[in-house]
Amino acid sequence: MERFIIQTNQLNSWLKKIIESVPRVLAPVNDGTKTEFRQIKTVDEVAYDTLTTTSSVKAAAFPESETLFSYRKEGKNTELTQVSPEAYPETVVWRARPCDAIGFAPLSGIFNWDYKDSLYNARHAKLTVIAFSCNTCDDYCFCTSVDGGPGSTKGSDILVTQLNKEEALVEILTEKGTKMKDLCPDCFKEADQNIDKESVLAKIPVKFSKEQVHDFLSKAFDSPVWKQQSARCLGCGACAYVCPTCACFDIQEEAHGSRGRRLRCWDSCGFSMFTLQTSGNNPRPTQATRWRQRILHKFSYMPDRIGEYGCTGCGRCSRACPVDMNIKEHLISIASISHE
Amino acid sequence: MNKLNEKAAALLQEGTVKLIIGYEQGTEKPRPLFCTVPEDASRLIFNDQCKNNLAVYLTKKEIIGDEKIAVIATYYVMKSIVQLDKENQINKDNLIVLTVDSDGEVIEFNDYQEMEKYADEHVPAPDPKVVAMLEKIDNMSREERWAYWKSELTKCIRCYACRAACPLCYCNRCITEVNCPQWIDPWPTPLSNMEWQINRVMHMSGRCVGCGACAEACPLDLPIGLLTKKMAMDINAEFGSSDDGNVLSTFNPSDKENFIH
Amino acid sequence: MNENIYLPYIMVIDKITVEAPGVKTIRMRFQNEEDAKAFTFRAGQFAEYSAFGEGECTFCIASSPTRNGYVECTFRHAGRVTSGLDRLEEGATMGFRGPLGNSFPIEDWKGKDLVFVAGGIALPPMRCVIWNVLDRREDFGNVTIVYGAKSVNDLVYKDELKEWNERPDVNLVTTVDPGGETPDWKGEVGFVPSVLEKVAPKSENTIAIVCGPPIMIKFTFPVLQKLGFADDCIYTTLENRMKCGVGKCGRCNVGKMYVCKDGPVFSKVQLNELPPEF
Amino acid sequence: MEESNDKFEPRILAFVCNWCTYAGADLTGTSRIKYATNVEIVRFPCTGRIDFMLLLKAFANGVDGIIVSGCHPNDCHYTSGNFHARRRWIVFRDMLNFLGIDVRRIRFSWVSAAEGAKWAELVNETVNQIRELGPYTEYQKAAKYLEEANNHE
Repeated sequence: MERFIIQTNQLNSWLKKIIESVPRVLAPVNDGTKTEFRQIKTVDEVAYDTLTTTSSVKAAAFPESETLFSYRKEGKNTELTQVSPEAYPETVVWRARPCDAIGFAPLSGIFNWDYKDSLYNARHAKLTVIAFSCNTCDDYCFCTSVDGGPGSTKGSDILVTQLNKEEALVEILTEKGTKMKDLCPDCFKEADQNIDKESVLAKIPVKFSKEQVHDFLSKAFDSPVWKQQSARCLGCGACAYVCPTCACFDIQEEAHGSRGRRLRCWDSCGFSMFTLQTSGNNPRPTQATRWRQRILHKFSYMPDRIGEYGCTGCGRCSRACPVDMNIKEHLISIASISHE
Repeated sequence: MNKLNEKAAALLQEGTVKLIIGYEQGTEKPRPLFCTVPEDASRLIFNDQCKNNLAVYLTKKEIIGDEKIAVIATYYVMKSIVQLDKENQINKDNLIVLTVDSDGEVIEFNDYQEMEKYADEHVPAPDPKVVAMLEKIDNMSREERWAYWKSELTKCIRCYACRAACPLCYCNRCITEVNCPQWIDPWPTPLSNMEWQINRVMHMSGRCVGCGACAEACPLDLPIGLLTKKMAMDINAEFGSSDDGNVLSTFNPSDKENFIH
Repeated sequence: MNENIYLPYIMVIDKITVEAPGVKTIRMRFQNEEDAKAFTFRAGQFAEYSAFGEGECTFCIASSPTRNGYVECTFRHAGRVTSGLDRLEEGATMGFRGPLGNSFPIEDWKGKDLVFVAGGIALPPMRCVIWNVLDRREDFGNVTIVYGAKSVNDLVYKDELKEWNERPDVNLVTTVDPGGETPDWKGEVGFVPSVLEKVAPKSENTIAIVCGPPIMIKFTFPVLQKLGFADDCIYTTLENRMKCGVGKCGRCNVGKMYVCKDGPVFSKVQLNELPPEF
Repeated sequence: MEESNDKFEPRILAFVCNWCTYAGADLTGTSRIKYATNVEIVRFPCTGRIDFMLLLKAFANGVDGIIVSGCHPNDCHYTSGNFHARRRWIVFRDMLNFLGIDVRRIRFSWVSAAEGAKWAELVNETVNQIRELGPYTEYQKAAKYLEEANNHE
């Protein structure tokens, strides 16, 4: 890992170079009362005044909907065409948060634990993540309880930490990161190895350990906690759609006469129809069983099967929830049961 | 302990009800609370920040069960209960409706007429922001309106929080889940998002109580509450207030015809 | 490595057989002969079948791996995709993605007696194993098949049932639900679990393979237990809802087991370990 | 778009009821009345059966204008289907207008089985009006937007 210092007033020069040379640059952009990742064309569009975006950055590698292949029927024959990976744009995410970047590890786990998903992999390979450390946090944040942190470098190609008004520390973590740095070599100078970024980071207290949650879950399938916690859950998909690691999807067909395409689009385990079988049998018939699936999937099944937890502690699901299903609060209470 | 907490604790203590649905303080604003034991009652609050429409739970069998329950109702919860009752979705015998007046006194309604009367005497003032926005859109040219809505609805991620938060969206199988034929594409595009909202509004016509829970629920803060609000205003202007609920399930031979040539 | 795991093979429909009201068997072959040569599968594996323009649907492969050159699936038309498959005609093309999932441990069953218990439209996954076994008849002991459907008309593979019935080396018992019999019906009348109890196959050195709607499975297991079958001698296939079939889409899991990856075949021992999510 | 306006032939889809307008359109033909050929007719049992989604789907599939027509008030074969339909169109038109969808492209009418001439007039008028408005593409285009953004095509 290489460490550099950039003058704050040089950040925009660097970003400008990136916008000039990369076809798609995504960054947080203010939009009404919310902030979302959008493609930017100029440096002024970036919103630096917000903690996080409503949605996570996962759509950069796992979009809301994407074509799996298209088909064309001619007489009785059918011809299939695949999307060439060249169609996926080289993408830079500017000012992601560490809790965004770290989410690509579980996503990559899901898409590669057995069969390899070439579509996700092709998009991910073309993605460079430039994250900015957090110097503030809010009540929903709990990254430090799930092994992340306001200055965590995991999943980022570059991590920028604002040290003071004038200077920022730039940690180049991967080759992709080096390429981005090289777009503006004059902007950077070697950093003093003694620089300690920890002191400027937000202080986010550790509220529980994910292992505690994991241990409780191994024997919690029939626990009353699921019904208690999920009583107010409305069964919408907001939490899953804004989550940086939720990857459940639906496969759908778009048909126009003899041509069409098969595509996948986001889906959520919170929807009552998610597991409904044609026969009418539903293995997860109540919201309590669906909430249990959500938590178990993230904190038990995923670590057991792919060695990654499905939660980055970003708190987006809680902020997006219409009825304040605060996952931090729920996890703390689960971890405390495991203590008893 | 205030009167609401006392009343709720007593109802549970006496065994009058098995469950009380009310509000508690959440992370940043009030959220729904389900009290099953008297101890829970101390967490109950009631103020004008209580925005969730709790009537949404009254059609969920897995939540309310078969026994008597109570709900602590805002104006919009009461209006929703009236509408749900018109649609035969409520078991009146098993539901106690409570509210809290401006002095902190708890009111228990003996019947729905009393509740409706109370509600009609306590209509909240319309949100000036919504009124202003509606006027602004009405004054736009058609092209501007199209551009505005296309831009807003392009952001929709189709999480269906609007549907889930609405007490009157209680279909077992929503039109979006009907796939023979697939009326509305389940993935987000400006068009399918718009089709979804048009369907939502059309299915709500004459039924919507105007609580704004749909807009409140939207994680992206899309102005979808304007659609139902506008629809309700149009319906009022075209047909007057209708007593039997769904204006589209009935008609008047003298409905206007000026657009039919 | 760079293969698109969602891209199906193009198959040509050779033959369509109407099995029962609403139930059809499609026999298909690979349009590309190279694909046909490279293709192998094991009994119990499933696949994703698609009608282009409608989508994909999951069924077990109903033909036997011992019979090369074609693949068969049997389905009842119920939803959008199965209705789309239902509309296809002989000579038309459809999609096929497979084989997916695990299989029955047939090699471990050599020398043992086998009892197949199936209900309704669940005979197809079993038929794959049955033909696989019958095509290597000398490897196995007695073969008993208990198969039931709602009515005589609803029994699938009527010709094959006749063939099995006539074979001296197969003990076939067919049954229909009370009220589903016809005046000339010679089989049993009653639900599968009670008929199984009446047939009472011996459990010693015997494997039971059970396939059917959840309610039938629920009542069949206790009967098998009563007959003395140990849990490690009972197998079934689960049919949770799936979309991708390759462990990504997040639908089919039962606890931490993915039906599409770790199943669809599970032994009763494995089922005992799983939470009741199927 | 403007340059092609001269040659622009509007595509019109007509949703009509079986008992009045369809029979009326039949009469137009048997009366040998000539009228524009831009219209394709979809026949329904009743205007009450014409779901508003069908109109949206017509636009989404590239139709430039729509005719909806059925029995005159009080003449409905099913007594009140057209009254119900009328209410629905009132609400629907207001909503479309609010969303900025071009309601001028949907023409509502009553044409009875005896009004062969009115049908011809209705089609001709609609075709002329849509010809003036030009092709309706913005609605159809909205279907594609996001995919393009993802793939940078």
